Amino acid sequence: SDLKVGFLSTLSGGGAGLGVDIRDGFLLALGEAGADDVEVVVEDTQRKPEVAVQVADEFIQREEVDVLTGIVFSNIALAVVPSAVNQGKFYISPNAGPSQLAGRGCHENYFNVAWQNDAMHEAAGAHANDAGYESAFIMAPNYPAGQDGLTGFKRFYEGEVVSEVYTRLGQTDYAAEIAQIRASDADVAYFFLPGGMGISFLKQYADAGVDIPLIGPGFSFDQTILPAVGDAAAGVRNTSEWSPDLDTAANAAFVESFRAAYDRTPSMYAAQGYDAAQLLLSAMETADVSDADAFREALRAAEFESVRGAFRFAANQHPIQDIYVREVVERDGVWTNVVVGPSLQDHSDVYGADCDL
Amino acid sequence: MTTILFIEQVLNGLQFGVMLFLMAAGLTLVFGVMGLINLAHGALYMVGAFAAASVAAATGSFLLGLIASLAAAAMAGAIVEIVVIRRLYRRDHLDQVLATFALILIFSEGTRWLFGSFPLYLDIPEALSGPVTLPGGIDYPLYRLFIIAVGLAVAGFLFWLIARTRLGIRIRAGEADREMIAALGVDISKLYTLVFALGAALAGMAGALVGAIQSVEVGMGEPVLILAFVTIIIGGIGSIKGAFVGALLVGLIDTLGRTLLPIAFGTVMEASAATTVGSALASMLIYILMAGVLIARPQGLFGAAA
Amino acid sequence: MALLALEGIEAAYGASQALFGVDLALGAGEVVALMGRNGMGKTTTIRVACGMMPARAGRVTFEGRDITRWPAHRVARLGVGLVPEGRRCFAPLTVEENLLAAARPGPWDRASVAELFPRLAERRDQRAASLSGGEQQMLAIGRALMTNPRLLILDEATEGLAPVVRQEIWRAIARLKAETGLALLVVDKSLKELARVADRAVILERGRTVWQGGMADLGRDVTDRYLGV
Amino acid sequence: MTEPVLEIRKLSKSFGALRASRDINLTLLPGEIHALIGPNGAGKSTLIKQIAGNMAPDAGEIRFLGRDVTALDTVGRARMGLGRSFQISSVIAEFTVLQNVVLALQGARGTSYHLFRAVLKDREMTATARAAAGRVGLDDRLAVRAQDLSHGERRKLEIAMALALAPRAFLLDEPMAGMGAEGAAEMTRLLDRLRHEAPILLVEHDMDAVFSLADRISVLDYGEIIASGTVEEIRADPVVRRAYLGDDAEAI
Amino acid sequence: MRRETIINAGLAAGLLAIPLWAHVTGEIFTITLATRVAILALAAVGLNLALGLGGLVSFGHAAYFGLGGYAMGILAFHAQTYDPIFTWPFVFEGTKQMLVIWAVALVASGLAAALIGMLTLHTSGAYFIMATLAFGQMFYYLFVSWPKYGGEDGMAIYVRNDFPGLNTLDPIQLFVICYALLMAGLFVSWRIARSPFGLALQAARQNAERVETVGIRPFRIRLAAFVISGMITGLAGALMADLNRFVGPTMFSWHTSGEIMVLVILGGVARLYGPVAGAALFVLLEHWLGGVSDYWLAFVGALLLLVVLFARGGLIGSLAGREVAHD
Ligand SMILES: Nc1ncnc2c1ncn2[C@@H]1O[C@H](COP(=O)(O)OP(=O)(O)OP(=O)(O)O)[C@@H](O)[C@H]1O
Ligand SMILES: Nc1ncnc2c1ncn2[C@@H]1O[C@H](COP(=O)(O)OP(=O)(O)OP(=O)(O)O)[C@@H](O)[C@H]1O
Ligand SMILES: [Mg+2]
Ligand SMILES: [Mg+2]
Repeated sequence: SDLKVGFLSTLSGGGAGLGVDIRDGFLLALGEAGADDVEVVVEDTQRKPEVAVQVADEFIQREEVDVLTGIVFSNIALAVVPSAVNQGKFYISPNAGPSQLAGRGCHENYFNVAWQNDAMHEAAGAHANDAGYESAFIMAPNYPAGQDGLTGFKRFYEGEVVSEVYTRLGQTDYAAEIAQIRASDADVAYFFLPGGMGISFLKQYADAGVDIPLIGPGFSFDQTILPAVGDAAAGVRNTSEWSPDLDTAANAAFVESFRAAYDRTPSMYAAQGYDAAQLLLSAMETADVSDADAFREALRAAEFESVRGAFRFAANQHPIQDIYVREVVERDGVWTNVVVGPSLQDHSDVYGADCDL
Repeated sequence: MTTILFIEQVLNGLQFGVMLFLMAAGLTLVFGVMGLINLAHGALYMVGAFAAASVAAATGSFLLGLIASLAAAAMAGAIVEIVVIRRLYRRDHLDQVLATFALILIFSEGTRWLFGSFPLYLDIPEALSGPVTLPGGIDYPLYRLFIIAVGLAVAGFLFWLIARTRLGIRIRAGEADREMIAALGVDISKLYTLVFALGAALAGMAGALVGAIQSVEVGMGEPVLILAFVTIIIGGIGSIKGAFVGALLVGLIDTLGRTLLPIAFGTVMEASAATTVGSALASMLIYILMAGVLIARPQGLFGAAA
Repeated sequence: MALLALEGIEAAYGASQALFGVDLALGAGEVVALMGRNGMGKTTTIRVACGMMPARAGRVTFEGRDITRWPAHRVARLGVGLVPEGRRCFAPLTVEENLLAAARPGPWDRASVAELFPRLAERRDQRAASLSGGEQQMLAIGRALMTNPRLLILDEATEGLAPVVRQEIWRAIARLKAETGLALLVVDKSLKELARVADRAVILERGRTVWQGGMADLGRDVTDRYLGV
Repeated sequence: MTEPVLEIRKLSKSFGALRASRDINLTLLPGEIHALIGPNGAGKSTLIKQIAGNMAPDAGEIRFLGRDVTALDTVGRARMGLGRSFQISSVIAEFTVLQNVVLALQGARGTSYHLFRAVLKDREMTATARAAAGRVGLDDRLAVRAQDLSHGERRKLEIAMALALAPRAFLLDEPMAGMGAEGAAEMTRLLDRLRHEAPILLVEHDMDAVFSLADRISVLDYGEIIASGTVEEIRADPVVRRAYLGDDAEAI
Repeated sequence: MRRETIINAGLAAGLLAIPLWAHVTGEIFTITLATRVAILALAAVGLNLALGLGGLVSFGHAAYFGLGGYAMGILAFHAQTYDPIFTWPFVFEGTKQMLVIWAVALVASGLAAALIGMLTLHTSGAYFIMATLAFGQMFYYLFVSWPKYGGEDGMAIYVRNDFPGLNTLDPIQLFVICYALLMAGLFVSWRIARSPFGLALQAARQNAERVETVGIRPFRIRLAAFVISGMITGLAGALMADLNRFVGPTMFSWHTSGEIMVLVILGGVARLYGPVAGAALFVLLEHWLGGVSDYWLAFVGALLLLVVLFARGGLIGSLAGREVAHD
């Protein structure tokens, strides 16, 4: 085969759903392209950075892969990526874009096809302005991505932040925070609570009968989560670079074939995995990986039709793309998102300024 | 912070405490009565939640889901007891810890294999959803009041069972000396299976009840487990009363710490830093409480001295 | 037919064998003294009889029924009450709870035990762990009586009791034997008192029955040889 | 008059309403065996526990070797040379007889924080331990684990461990319990010799042993010393006979 | 020679020979795996001291493992950024010297063990297990929410630390360092097991009251053992951080504690080489099963269950016989 890919992701335990979706999207694209010149080795990182480092070592030292991809979480990416790209391997990020790797720590072999972490938060801030919310209550877990998230929101939000609350990572009960939201009398509550935390919060928020509207980044309203939240999320606005109903030809085909292959609606993660594979395939058409410089140029060109429409790389090899506002609706008995409109167009991150590529 | 908000937060703290107790009740029972440290309690909690979610989804009835959670968890508990735990009573805590640690892995991955990697949907029944207005003008979710009621009932039931019934006495006697209670004509194996299944059923029920306002997903039981341990350490070993008071204390301190500490820090430092530092400290508050209890009363607030 | 009979019992703790052939028979209403020096297998014999330990060879019967492989709780339910060596009271339970844990219907209840040991009644709500040694011994006896046994096995049941109490217990045993036809298997170091109540004696030496016969036949030569008195 | 090795002054201890020790005064003189008898629950073990340091008295003073040790803990008193046996056998179950005795020895010598010396290779230490085990007749059971010993043998091991401490006074709580006739006789001979090494405060319900050994007897009832005197005086005391001895007054 | 001695020698030799052979044939990843085995084994050697000899079932050894790791991470981070860790009462600079890092790791984990030990060693049984677990979790939350050192993200240390005279970037040389430390750890625990201290520790496990009456303070003995145990595990944490060139708060998570414990059990509790056998088995399993199925952790669980239920002496026990030697 011409190209060997090491796919490492969280495939067991908590958070496995995201990794599984990325993998399924990725393999779907390869399958559709009939790419038998690409060999993929898949391994589980159990959501543990130490294990991921180990797996990466194995991919590089034993499997001698050319490209690594698959990681879901920022902290794992931070553990794996720097040393992998320093050893001359390519890394394509199908999810997670920590600021460190977009700014000073950017690298010529690191490509992000998803987003820089702040993108959705920034878009949410912009959306809050557009919607005319003059005061906001903002909340996130107390960890770096949470802190970055709120910073991102505040970067674009022009109204008043009445209260900024940090919850515990993995917290399950939000009664105290909900009481604070109710008492804050803000125009809007912005929250970033990925995974199960978001599910718990949304259910409890709906049950508490608070009438302050919510907005959030797409993570908390993803297809992996919505079925479990149900009508508690109905009508909530959220921001994402992709949506299943996004009106592009490539997307319609992708959603259909994903449904056919896996019998479920794809998530944002699946779409990103799909795009990561497409990026690789597009580069292979013009260059061989044995010529690293040429291959890098081919990647940079990003000559593929992204499921999210227009897509290109900024100088720091992170996306320049549109971020949309979506709304949660029930469609054909499935809770999902529909695009309401764009929030930010041709958006790229602020960290690129520190990157000297 | 207004007085009314403060009162509401105290209420939230108590509510969280009762919920903690509900989640820990089965653990406390099995631990206090059988001296068995069951790390897989969280897994049984998860089993209950998944059973409830899938049955509720299939039948549309929360009640049927709740019953299913009891049944599924009790059955899982009984099987686990007969196949695994039974062989471990004579062994030290170490073996129990490991075997139940192994069970966590098996249950988690087994559930993921059966139900997939995505969270399931489980919602509050119609009749219990939405807020009610309490005296003083506090809007409070009815379902949470319901959970408080169930928690209190469970606490009362357990206390009665263990302290007042012949069954409870015999189980405790068996804990002290299994061989001797058998020599007095009590079939302790059967009793233990029963207790373990009961503990599991309580875990399952808690999983279903709490699952309706939380995320029903693989691994949902783990945070519960650690909190329950802290609760038991504070309250005292083998004491239902201790576990109950411990749970209330943990709930109260955690909730109030979470809301008050950032405010307190805000008076001395810049707002954004205050929230991060305050929240970080708040997340350790219950451990600090635990350390304090260990220093002052190593056997816990209500534990009998060794 | 014997109430309890052991035939050719062998038993071992792991790799080390403790019993090599114990025979013992005890009729209804009979009092048998099980004797032997320290470590000769008395306690082990009792454990096998009660189903607390498996026999490696041999047979245990109760009223003719083979109970060799029965678990302890089933043997107990046949009416075998045990006062074990070393008391083994349920330490965290109160005196009252200790008694209740064992209770089965019959003439012995909390009131009659309290009558036998007034001391226990005084300490009713105290945890067994903090009882004095003698009080624990009384509790162990009371607890066995609460199961209303037909056969009561006493393994060093008077150890650590004050002389007056010991004498009281022996008198009670004599009375029980006479009035209720309770059968007893007794291990005790006081030959003098055993001689007063026991009908027959069985002597163990290195895990074997080496002598059995009527108490009256237990001569100086036998006791010198096997008991070192 | 010789200095007492152990002296107890006005010792009191209550458990709630129960007064387990009331104003107890007691001495132990060099070379003597002082027996402490009394009904079950009279407070004998409670007194021993207070002397050994397992339990703090409510009031009163304990002097050992001329020093006030009331504030000292068990370990401190053991180091000063107070050897104790338990009413219910308490040994290290998984250790062999030899290891048990060696443990006692190293406790007495304070060598327990030596991290890098092979303990059972220390000739002198094992020899001393063997000798102690030999004195209670456990020489041929040295390699047997304590949990595999019979009840009586375990009692002997208790004594051997107390012996190894080379104590300045012994506190023995029912050493004869469970010993069997032969064992009790043996133990009696042993204690008779031991008294020359260090005086013994002996709690025992075996009246044969007490009467043959004791130089002095104190009788405890309801936490109070109700009588104290020689064997003959005590045997003749009608109160003691009624409350405690019964027929055993006639023993021996 | 006893059978166990032969097995031990085989394990020690095998763990050395395989990576050397891999070095010759250029199988670098095998060396990495062996290094991982050596480090995990060292962590387990630490726990085995408390657990096997002292019966102190610590479910919080991740705390020391993590502290060791962060000692490395923080020192190296400050060396990379050239800003001192603190300047008062004296200037303390970061460093990339392994020897210094190890010393700091030993001191930090030793202090933490002393503190946690003082709080928890008054308790026993299940209480102790839960208390240590909870304290371990406390460190986890502390480091997750402490932004300076990366919070949940942890810290990547791009360049491996230095050891005088060796090139630590060469896998085989790093392996040799870890192997040597493992052997040192084993030597220490071997001597301790046979020492008066070891005897007192084992006695305190079984009957603390008895130990007191012979004039030994069980609490102090346990505390000393707990501290030594924590230090060894802490050292392993520093090595692990260097192998991974990364530290993160998951090193503190209770799963890590559980895993270290699993290593000890798989190999055989209180067996000198139990941790080595356990670590080797665990790494192999993780490596093989990880590729077999998404649900491979269930198989690990099942295996662990079987060992606990039926092979009580662990791997060494099954090979060498049940009895732990009492020589
Ligand atoms: N738990 C045990 N494990 C191993 N061996 C044991 C155990 N208990 C007793 N033994 C051994 O079995 C033999 C018989 O012991 P047993 O306790 O039956 O004697 P005994 O006649 O009751 O003695 P004693 O009068 O001292 O109570 C002894 O040699 C003893 O060492
Ligand atoms: N911790 C405690 N709490 C309450 N009561 C206690 C406690 N310890 C002992 N007692 C009571 O104190 C009394 C004295 O007990 P102690 O053990 O000293 O008696 P003793 O004289 O040794 O009796 P025996 O000869 O039966 O061993 C007993 O009635 C006992 O129940
Ligand atoms: Mg016996
Ligand atoms: Mg006593």
